[in-house]
Amino acid sequence: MSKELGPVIEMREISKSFGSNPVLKAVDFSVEVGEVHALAGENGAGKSTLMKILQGVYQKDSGSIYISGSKVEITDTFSAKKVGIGMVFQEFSLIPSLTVAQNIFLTNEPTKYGLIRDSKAKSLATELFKTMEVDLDPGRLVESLPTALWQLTEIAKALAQDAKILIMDEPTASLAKHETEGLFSLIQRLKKKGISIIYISHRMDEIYRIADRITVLRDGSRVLTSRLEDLTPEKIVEAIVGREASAHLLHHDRSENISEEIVLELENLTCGSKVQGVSLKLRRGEILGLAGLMGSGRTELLNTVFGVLRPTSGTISINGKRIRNNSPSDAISNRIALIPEDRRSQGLVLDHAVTENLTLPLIDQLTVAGLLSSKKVLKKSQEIIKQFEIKLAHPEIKVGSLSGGNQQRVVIGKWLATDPEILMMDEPTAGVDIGTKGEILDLVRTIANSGKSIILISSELPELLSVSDRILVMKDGRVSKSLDRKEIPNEEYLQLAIQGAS
Amino acid sequence: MSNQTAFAPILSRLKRFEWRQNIIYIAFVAVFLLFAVLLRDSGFTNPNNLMNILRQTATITVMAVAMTYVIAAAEIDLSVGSIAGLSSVVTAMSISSWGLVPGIMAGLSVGLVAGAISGGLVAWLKVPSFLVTLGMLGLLVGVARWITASAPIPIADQTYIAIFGGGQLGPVPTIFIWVTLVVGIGAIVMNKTKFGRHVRATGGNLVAAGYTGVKTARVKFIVLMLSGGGAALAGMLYAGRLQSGRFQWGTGDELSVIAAVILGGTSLFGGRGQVIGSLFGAVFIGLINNGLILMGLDVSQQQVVRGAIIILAVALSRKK
Amino acid sequence: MSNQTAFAPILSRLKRFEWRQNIIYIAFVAVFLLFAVLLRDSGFTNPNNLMNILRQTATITVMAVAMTYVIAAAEIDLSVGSIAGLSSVVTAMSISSWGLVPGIMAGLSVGLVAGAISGGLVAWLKVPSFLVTLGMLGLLVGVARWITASAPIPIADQTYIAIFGGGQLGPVPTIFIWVTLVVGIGAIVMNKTKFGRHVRATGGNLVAAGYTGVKTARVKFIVLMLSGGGAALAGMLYAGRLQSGRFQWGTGDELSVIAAVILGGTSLFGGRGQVIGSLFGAVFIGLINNGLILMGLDVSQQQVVRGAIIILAVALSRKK
Amino acid sequence: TVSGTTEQSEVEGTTPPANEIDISAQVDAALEELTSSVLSLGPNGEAPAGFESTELTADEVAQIQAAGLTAAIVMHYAGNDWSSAQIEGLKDEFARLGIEVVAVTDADFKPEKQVSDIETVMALNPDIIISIPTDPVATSAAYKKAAAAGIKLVFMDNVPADMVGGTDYVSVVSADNMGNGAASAHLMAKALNGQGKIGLIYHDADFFVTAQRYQGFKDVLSQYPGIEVVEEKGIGGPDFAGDAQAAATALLTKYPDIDGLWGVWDVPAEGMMAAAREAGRLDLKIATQDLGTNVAIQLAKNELIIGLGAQRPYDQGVAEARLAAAASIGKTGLPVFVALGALPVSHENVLEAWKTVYSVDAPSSVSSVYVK
Ligand SMILES: Nc1ncnc2c1ncn2[C@@H]1O[C@H](COP(=O)(O)OP(=O)(O)OP(=O)(O)O)[C@@H](O)[C@H]1O
Ligand SMILES: Nc1ncnc2c1ncn2[C@@H]1O[C@H](COP(=O)(O)OP(=O)(O)OP(=O)(O)O)[C@@H](O)[C@H]1O
Ligand SMILES: [Mg+2]
Ligand SMILES: [Mg+2]
Repeated sequence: MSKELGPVIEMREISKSFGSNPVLKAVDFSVEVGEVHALAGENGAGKSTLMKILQGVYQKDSGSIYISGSKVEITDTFSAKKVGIGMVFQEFSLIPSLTVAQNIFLTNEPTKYGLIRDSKAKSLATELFKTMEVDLDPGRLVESLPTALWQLTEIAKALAQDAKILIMDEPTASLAKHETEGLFSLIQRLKKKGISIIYISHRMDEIYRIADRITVLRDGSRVLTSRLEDLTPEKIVEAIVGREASAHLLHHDRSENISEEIVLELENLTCGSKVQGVSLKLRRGEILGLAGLMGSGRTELLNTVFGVLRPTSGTISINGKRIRNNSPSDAISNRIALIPEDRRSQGLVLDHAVTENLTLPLIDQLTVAGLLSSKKVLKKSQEIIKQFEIKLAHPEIKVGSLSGGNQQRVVIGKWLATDPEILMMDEPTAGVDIGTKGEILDLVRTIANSGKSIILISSELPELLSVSDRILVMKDGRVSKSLDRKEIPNEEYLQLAIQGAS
Repeated sequence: MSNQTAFAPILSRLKRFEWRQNIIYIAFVAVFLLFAVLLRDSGFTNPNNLMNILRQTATITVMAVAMTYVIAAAEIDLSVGSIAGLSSVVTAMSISSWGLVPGIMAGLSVGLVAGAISGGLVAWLKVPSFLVTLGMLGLLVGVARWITASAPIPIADQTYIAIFGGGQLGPVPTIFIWVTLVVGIGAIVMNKTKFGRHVRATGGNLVAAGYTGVKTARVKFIVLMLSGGGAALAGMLYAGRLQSGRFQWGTGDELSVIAAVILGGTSLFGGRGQVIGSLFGAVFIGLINNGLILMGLDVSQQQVVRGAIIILAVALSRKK
Repeated sequence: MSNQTAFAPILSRLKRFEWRQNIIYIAFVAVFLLFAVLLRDSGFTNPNNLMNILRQTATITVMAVAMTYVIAAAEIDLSVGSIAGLSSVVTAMSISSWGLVPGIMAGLSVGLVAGAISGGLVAWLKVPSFLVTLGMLGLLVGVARWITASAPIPIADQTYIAIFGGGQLGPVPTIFIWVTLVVGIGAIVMNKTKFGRHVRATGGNLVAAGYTGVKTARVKFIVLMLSGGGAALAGMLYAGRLQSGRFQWGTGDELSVIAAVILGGTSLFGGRGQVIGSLFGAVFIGLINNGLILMGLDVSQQQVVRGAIIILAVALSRKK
Repeated sequence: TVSGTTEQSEVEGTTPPANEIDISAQVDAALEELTSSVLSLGPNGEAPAGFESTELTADEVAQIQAAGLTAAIVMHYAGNDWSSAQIEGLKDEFARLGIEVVAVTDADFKPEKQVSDIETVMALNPDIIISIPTDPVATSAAYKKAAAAGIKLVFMDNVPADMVGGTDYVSVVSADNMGNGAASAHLMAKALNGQGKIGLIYHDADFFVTAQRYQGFKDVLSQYPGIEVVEEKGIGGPDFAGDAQAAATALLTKYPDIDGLWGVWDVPAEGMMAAAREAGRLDLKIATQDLGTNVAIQLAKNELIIGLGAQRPYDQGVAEARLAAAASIGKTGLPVFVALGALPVSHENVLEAWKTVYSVDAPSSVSSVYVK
């Protein structure tokens, strides 16, 4: 029985539409035992939807699903669990008011005489994190964690289910190198145990590292399934975007566009224990990269500049003038913008229409006689939607029903439309597909070339290296290194600098 | 082709019409027609009677419009009823001591100040509005009783009574002018101004709104202050109608007001605000009361049927 | 080194002690001490008086424990007061017709059935609990009035009165046994069982809980049914204490019950549930009422001070 | 006490039809009768004693003052003129007698709150509790406990179940509620000349005082066959003014030719007045109970309110204070049921009636609008 031949999962001709919007069109998809199967495609191609059908969150309109050869009806998450499917959700399935351990074992709680043993759950969680090579206190409330740790908790939660099929929907979108490596070695071990893994990612290098086969979706249709060794990266990208992609990850020297004028200067900026005496100068036209390990204080630094956090000491000056940013609205009036780290909690009102989200910081420009003009709102929104190629059924649709990557584009679009002088971006390309990522990076360069200044946080070093003119490495809340782009020979060099070895 | 583009927005709008949020209009029409048929001999559709329904729900409507903002910002205000009572009392006392205009100013100030205190605590000390305004509810009733020794304060000023009570401006009862003004301004500000947008953003996602430059604390402060102001105006309308100020005017209105707002399609969890819906919610409740009384039902029967209608209306609004 | 490990959990616990959520204990102690000093000659600390406070708040406590679950699941139940009233009436009528045990069963069933109806509508039709239970509130009061013609139904059964009213089990008043049972089971289920965990997960993030396989609809159904059951028990305690059933028993309790729960540290937005906190919240309100009467304040002054204390207690719980 | 009726008909300037004279005379005679007798009987059928039976001698007063007594007032509801006047009378008389009032409570019409209030004030060990039970059955056990603790109990209007006057409690002091209902019925009949259609708005609750008035009103009305009651509507509160307004509006809508309305006390009557004004029916004749400020103003203006039967809450409070004090010093032979006669109030006597009810002159808001 256990030596079943053939695919462990087979999805045949799966179709699904939301209202009148067809999202999946007769998609075939199958996974072998012990295989890591990558699922790729543009934002909104239907990857998450296909997987949610497998997990019982959505119901397919037509098609059939076979598990180990026998046909199953997956009507809810329960029946999915019963047939051994577990999932790492892209938009997280965590309860903020519960602890990490409580979340990991939700619906799976270890009990004795009917009572939950939280201490057992905690020690199990600690072990789990050890195998993931993550140092995280499972007694912490999830709501107090930064995005990256949410993601790790989400992964741990899926692992704890003892599933024989594990779906991972962009598990590394918010993770840096170190955590990603931990996850990969774990995946290798799971594979050896005969567990099948479906791996969704926009990062080509990751897919090459771990996947055996790849399936590419475009506009709800399957366009490619193949073993990876039979494909070149260019072929995959072409399948994903439908054309040849440009080489956006190459670094261009753009020093002629950088003036000597200092737009932003921080002197000894301190905020609690997370930011300690940071001084930096940002020149007009410059793109400044911030690198560092998780928890090194990069997010806090930007948040302090933006007025979300109050500095405990130190100064912020813009164009040589000292300013006080008591709140983001002060920062915005100083023409600063911040694309925050967590799009769902910090970037969007998920329940509101895309138009409303896009125009929230722009209201002043969209009034006629003091009143908002729906026409102008719609026009402006359509402009932004077009520029950032946000894929949606209708501009009035709720932003929460967009695909993950498209939500991120809304956040980016909303902030770039404010035409800021200083643009700060915290992991702006998390979850954005490979085609658009390039376009966003090109846009960042264009914006800088037009005399704006940019600070960029990214845990994807190739991305950081490709656009930055200078990179600051942060460690424990301090700037441990300031590197000119030209001084950095390759990615490994930067990685070592981040780890503090060089 | 041109035809298609012309129809497309209407069609897509219809498709996106949210039954759940707009159930109030359907329920309203259904109940109205039902009563019109059942009560055709009892004068239900008599213009006078319809006018009376509007008139009697005016105070709830005014409070509901302001409450729509509070709830859209994901807060709540339980003190509206007692602000109305206190304001009626203060207006009445001030008119008899200092005259019409100071009286109106005093009444309105009471509401704004009470609202500002709650608002300040909620906005800057970040304490739950449910508890703050519940405390305020008791406190203000106590104050109103204290300064009046629980007695009514009569209002003799005929101008006041004309403006806030039963007067007319030409053929139009002044009370309709108040309601029209409040609902009109309320709806425009909610849908067409920056402030309205900021209120909904604050209620929809406090953190994201803050990151987008919305001064969320200030928004919360202002909506609670406005709610106090709206309640004060309602109190003054009570005083005009009943020609006196009394601490009891408005007692218990908080639940009716919140019910009107939620029936109108505003979510208790914030982010949405339907001012026109709140108007219909308030009038809907008045309609039911009026119809059931005209039917000659007992108090207990009225309660049963009213409860059942609300449950039914809400149940029909379910997501299909 | 071993020292450090021994202290670490306590320290980290202290560090994670959330003032905001635990303000009720501090407020409780502060107010208690204040009254104990101010009223040392008025018998406040007299064991009899303290016993009375607990006794008087027993019904609110019972409802608050059940309500903690409802609010933790991000729903609300406004019908508890009227369920209590109806249950008191049904119990009284059934006891006189069919005897003790059927009477108790009938009273409890009323609450469970009413709660199940609200729960069913909220869970499966996904309609807002605020409106459903508000409709229920009116409907049930109406039913209770109707079947009794608004008159009280006396209870003569001494066993019933001993169990639910003023009786003692050895030296312990039975009412304390009820409270201890309800609070004890309530706290254990909330913190130590799957059901409690699932309730908090449902309230903390409905979608996420659903993705994880929590049967959120069933959870909502059960909490509302339990709340109905709790309210029915409270109604039976009222009936025991007042030796009769009447539709008014419990009227208006919903706000006090919700206030007790929120004072106790449960957030109105769900995801958290502090059963012990709710107990203290309920007793805290009783404590204030008792102390202010003993101080000899006028009724209006009592209201003012009570409101001010609640606001103050809440304001002190602000995030630093 | 009701004078000037003939004057009024002359002012109206028409020759009165034959039956009007009959009615006026009949009403005046009936009202005369009412003020001098009490219709209500005590809770156990006791014959009523009058206010004068509560007088204390100078000796007794001195004895009371020397005793250092304390008293608590446990109200069912304290938010209306009636309660305020009653508490006022109690406090004034207790002050005169050197008795300290240690607590005043308001149960907001909730029996369970009242039971708690009784338990709470017992912690203060008062010698006296003056109270009005919200519910005779539900509060009985608590009052019995107080009685068992030796506290002297005097009740207003109503007594708890299974308690015996003279042993369990000292006495109950009541207004003549039946009589007051009767008075308003007579006044209504007079205003309508014995002919017309009226609607009644009653308190839909099992509440002794309001039920008695309603009974008194209906009993008397049956003496006037020309008056037809078209519909009776109950109100449940707590927003009595609003409920009454809605009910009155419905009556005015349904019966456009209605001539008069009766309201169970002054607060509902205020809502009925608002309904009448909104319907443009300033000719409507409203009769009610209790002399509140707003209805007094209307009586003074001779508009809408045509008459009411008033209680004398201040005197009632004084009587209760005296009875309790007397019992505390061991005086025996106290009357177990004291009732104060009905007080019919109409336009003609509203200013004197105010003085009678509240023992102060009518406020200027009432006296200044008086139309001769
Ligand atoms: N609940 C929903 N209601 C309406 N439309 C939806 C819903 N969920 C997804 N969609 C739509 O379905 C399409 C596919 O979305 P899906 O999340 O599957 O994309 P994806 O391939 O996972 O993209 P990404 O890489 O950005 O995560 C999108 O156009 C999205 O707007
Ligand atoms: N490994 C960890 N274990 C526990 N808490 C952590 C850990 N890493 C970070 N944190 C907590 O996360 C919060 C901020 O970290 P965050 O990751 O946002 O900083 P950062 O430097 O911006 O990191 P990133 O580079 O991922 O953006 C702090 O409260 C910190 O205590
Ligand atoms: Mg996706
Ligand atoms: Mg970060």
